[in-house]
Amino acid sequence: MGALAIKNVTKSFGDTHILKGIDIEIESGQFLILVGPSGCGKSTLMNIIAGLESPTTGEVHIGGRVVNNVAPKDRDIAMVFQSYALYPTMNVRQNIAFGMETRGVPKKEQDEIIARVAKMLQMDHLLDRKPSQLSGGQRQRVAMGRALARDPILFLFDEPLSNLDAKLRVEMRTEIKQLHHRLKTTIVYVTHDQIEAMTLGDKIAVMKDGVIQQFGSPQEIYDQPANLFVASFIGSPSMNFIPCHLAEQDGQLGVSLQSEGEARFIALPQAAKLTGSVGKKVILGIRPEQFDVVGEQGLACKVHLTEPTGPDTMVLTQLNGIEVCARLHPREAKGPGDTVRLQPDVSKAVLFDAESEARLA
Amino acid sequence: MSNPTQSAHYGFAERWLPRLVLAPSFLLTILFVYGFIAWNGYLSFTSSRLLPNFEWAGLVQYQALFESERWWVAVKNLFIFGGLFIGGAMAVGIFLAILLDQKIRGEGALRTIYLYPMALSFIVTGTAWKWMLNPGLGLEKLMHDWGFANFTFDWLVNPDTSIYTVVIAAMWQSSGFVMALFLAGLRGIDDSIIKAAQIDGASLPRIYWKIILPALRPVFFSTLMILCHIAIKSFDLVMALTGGGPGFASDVPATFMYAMAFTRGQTGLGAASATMMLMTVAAIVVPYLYSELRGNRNA
Amino acid sequence: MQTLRITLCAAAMTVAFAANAAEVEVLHWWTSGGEAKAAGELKKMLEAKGDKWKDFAVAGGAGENAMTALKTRVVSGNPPAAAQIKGPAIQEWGDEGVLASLDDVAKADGWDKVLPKVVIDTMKYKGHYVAAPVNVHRVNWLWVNPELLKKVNAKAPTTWDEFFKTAEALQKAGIQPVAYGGQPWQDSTVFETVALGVGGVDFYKKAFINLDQGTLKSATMVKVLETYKKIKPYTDKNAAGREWNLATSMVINGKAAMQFMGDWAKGEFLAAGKVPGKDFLCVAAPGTANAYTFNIDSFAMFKLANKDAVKGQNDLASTLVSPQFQEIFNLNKGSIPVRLGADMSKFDDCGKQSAKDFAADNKSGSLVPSFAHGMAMHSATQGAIYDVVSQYWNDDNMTAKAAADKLATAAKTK
Amino acid sequence: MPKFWRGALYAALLVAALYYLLPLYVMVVTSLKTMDQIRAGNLLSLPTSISFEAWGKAWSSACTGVDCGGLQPFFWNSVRMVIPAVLISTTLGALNGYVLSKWRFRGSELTFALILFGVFIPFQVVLLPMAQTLGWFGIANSIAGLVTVHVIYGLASTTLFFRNYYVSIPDELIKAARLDGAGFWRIFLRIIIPMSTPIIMVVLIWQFTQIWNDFLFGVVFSAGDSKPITVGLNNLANTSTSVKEYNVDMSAALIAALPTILVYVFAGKYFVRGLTAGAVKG
Repeated sequence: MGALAIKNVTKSFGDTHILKGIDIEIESGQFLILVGPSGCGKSTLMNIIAGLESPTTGEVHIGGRVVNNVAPKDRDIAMVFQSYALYPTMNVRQNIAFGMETRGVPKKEQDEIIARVAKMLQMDHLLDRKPSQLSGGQRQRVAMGRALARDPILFLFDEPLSNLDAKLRVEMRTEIKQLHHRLKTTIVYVTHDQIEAMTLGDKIAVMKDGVIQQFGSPQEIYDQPANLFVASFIGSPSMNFIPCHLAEQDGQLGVSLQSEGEARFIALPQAAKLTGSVGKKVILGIRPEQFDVVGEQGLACKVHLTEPTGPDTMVLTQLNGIEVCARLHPREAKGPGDTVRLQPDVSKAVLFDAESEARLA
Repeated sequence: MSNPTQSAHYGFAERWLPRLVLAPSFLLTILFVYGFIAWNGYLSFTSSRLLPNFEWAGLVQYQALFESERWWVAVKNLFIFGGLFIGGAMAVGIFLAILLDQKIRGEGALRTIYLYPMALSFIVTGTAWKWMLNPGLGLEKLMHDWGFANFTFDWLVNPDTSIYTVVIAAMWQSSGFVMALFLAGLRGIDDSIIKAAQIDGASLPRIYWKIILPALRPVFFSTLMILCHIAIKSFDLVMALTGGGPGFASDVPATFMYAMAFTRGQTGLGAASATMMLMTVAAIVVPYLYSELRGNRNA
Repeated sequence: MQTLRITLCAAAMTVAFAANAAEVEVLHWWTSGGEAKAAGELKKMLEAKGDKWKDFAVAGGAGENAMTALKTRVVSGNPPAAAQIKGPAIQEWGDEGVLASLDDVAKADGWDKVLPKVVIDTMKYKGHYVAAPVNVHRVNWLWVNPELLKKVNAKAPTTWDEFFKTAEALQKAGIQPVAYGGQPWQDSTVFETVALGVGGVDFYKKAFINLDQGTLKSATMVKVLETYKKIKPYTDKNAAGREWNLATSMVINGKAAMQFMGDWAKGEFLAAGKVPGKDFLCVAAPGTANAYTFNIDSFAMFKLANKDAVKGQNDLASTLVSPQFQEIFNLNKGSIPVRLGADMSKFDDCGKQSAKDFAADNKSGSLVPSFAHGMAMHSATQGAIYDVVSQYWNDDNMTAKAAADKLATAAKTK
Repeated sequence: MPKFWRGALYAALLVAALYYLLPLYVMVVTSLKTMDQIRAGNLLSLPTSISFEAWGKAWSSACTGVDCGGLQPFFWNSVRMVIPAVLISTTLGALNGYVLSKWRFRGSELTFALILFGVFIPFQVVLLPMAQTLGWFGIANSIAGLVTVHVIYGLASTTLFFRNYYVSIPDELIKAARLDGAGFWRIFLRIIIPMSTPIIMVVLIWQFTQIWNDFLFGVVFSAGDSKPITVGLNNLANTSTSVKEYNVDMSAALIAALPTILVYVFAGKYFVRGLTAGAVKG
């Protein structure tokens, strides 16, 4: 049985429906990411898993048992909060010990656990400080330590890195991943940051408006986004969405791309099953890295702007009257005003229905 | 693992304990505030004289109240007093708060000096104020002694002006508190806003007027509420300073009610005036509470 | 009488041996010099009877705070044993059904025989004694500092013309003619004295006892009001809110020449060591030599649950009316004993004069109750009239005619 | 020019300070004079020699009605009344604020509004019904009765103060504590209370001042031996012989005011600090 199963969970306040039927199941030891823009219901879902809020309908299973009526403290979980939620009047040691004290862990055992956790997170020297005397990163560490001391079957992380500066965030991200490898505990991790989602997760649930848009592995979600929203949310810079019409040429289905008055038919093998929809308005999704600079056969595109990031250079241009970004090798990128000839790698391109925004192919 | 006691405990703690904890205060409030308001409301429709009785008498007390010249003097005074006092205390308090916010040496001591009148009962300071404002004993005499023979300051004993002495004393008592509230608010404002405005070339007064004070809107409103409530309930102050006099020239609704219900055997009339006071308070406070609590829900 | 004494003694003994002596809680507002001394005497005599006096003094105003305290005490079902209540207020409290009957004490001590009828009528509610009288105050006195008057070669005025002539002369001589305390009850005290002096006894009765509309609006009333207001220029402007005894002390200290006030003012003179007839004069207010505004202080007794306390209450009532107490108390308070034919030998001239006039006016029917002191009308009406009088006194723009009309309206207050 | 403005600033602040200090100055100076000095000098003149005679008299021998024991007994009555009243109303206020901010339930906002409105009720309205109720409970005219009254009518403001302060404590702390297994009471005692020092100071100071200074409830709900100091002071100030002893009156007034003045002088900074810490909103 899975470590965590959420079955048809809904949550409403009066007429406001925060969650509209969530189903998720993960295996023991997996790292689940709940990702989505703010207001998508991911934090509510997290609170329901933790038992801090109760679902309107549906069931939550943790470690194989239904926990709907189990108090948070009895669910065998630990949580790290965005604001860390360290008790400001207690020092680090007391912060970590508080939960154990409540559960009646003997003093000696408490000390051992604190020592072990402190060592694991390299914060021995911080144990006697108050939270106000710690830096952001240190606080984050203490918050994790508090959760670790619990030794739970399920870790919950509620946007734990969003209050850190960029460099620290990357460091801690790695550290959390290492921790997960070492401990093999199941983790549920809420974030709005798609890089965190991609780098950390075994499974990602992309949420919007109280609905799971897609649930799958990071690669699945990246390569085969279920809809326009998922495609736009995951990946940075975002996927390019080019409106076009489905056309047929030489018995192949494809779309036409225009640039600088020049049009070119691009055949899409994956669209083969869409024969009945010729002439329909669709949206072609191409990720920036799926453009190659080629010779004369490429589509001439005028460069508007370039954004070098070091390893790559983002080139902004226009296709079908839409701003399009291509990730190019710096050597191949030209300066603004110049023309580059681009060839999309259609094998990985996706097609969305312009109306429903669902993926067609 | 999941046992029923635990889930019961969860339900209890989550649902019933908070209500249980709040219950005593809730009941006390229902009984001792709303019960008594209802009691008073009922009394206002009776012919209660010396002591409360419960014989229904209709609207006679309200009729008597609206025909009473003294009541209208009291109402007028409340508006004069309320307007001047609230405006004055607010202006002085804000002004002092701004001055004190300029990194003043000895701020702590000055703050205490401005705030201490709040600590004193008017039963205490009324004696001193009465003395100072009395033309024959206080400031006027002092000025005469110092050779300003034409100086007159007889507001206390002049029926047209005695209410203003109440304003002076009330401002003395409350403006320090206003200062403290606004100073607290000013300290909570991000310095960078001031810096940004200074870079924009705004002068200091302009910065306060255009940027900082508007940012203190919440403080402003809560202070306004506190002052309104002091003004409407002002009783000790008037009793100690003028006793509502000369005559009933400085009567306010609170003293009117007290005089009718307690000194004179007109409990019913007193109850009617109290009901009018309560309705005034409700008219001011209820919309405020409503918006305040709605605001909190959205936040 | 004898048996009662014995019973009382026995009772006192029992009580003395019991855990607590009967505690008699007495609410009063006798807090100024002479008054407090008089109250002290009462305490002493009661303690001599084995009762414990529990002082419930509430100072301020003319007992305004005291009335508030009393009301809440009664409402809470825990009234004091006795409270300083007088005049028609006794009837009002009687209506509320909270007063205790003193008929046993009254019968044993023969109150019916020793008290004048006006007094008895006031003390009884529906035929039962519910209050014990302690004294009779005369309100229509004029207190005079003779030394100051001598400076302008005047003697104590007996008519209003004389009064104003004297006042004018004093003013010119740089002496403040009238000491005045600007509190509502004092405003009305002076006003009723003027009314009696200008309008006479019948006018006074019609206006303030019968509350006759015609009389209240009459030309005489206008004249009364005009005369009253004429006094104002002869007072100082610091008078507003001044306590009566501070005004009295102005006369005592020679800061002002005259004061209209009841005979409790005498207590202040005496307390300051002044001698009547020499250091100060008491004369009937102008035009009122043959009339007498009386103010009878009394204690109404409240129904108590505690038996011991009832015993103490009866002791208190009996003590209040006893000749010894009447004498010693009234010597301090400035008033005269309420008992008929009381021995006045220890009293000063003012007291003797008052007692003589009281007896004479009792016969002639020119004894009138003081409305300013709650002897003539219900508290609500009295309060409404207070309001008009004080407003008129303080508002220099109000005409006497307007004030008279307002008085008539106020008199309708029920 | 800035120097000039700086000077003007300090001048304005000092003038304001004088305005606030004047009545206190008058009281202190007068209390230290003898009656002769009061007559000879004026309002502001300093005493030629300092005399504490009036203070002694006000404390232990001035007359309030028939009793001449000074303010002493009233002072201790006030102390006996103010301590339980402040502690109980503060405790209840803290609990209410905790529930209303951290354990909201359907109807809790309405309850808060209902309690809050109680701040605005004119106290004269409740005197008579309260008297009757206290009578029913058998605590009329006792210190216990006074404490009850002060607790009931202090609830609204203490609840308001605590609730507004607790609203600013992040909810995540409560969640963390619940995950740590702490329940309603444990969270309150171990997490919330230790964080409440600033607001507790504000409420203690506020309640102490309000209750100590109250006159209306004191005069109405107390009897002979339970009268608080404000009532004693009022009696003393209105008990006068033909000479009004201003020095004794002023000493008495200062004695009555001393505890609250001291509280403000020594704890005033906590008051301002506590207000800054979040009590302002509301």
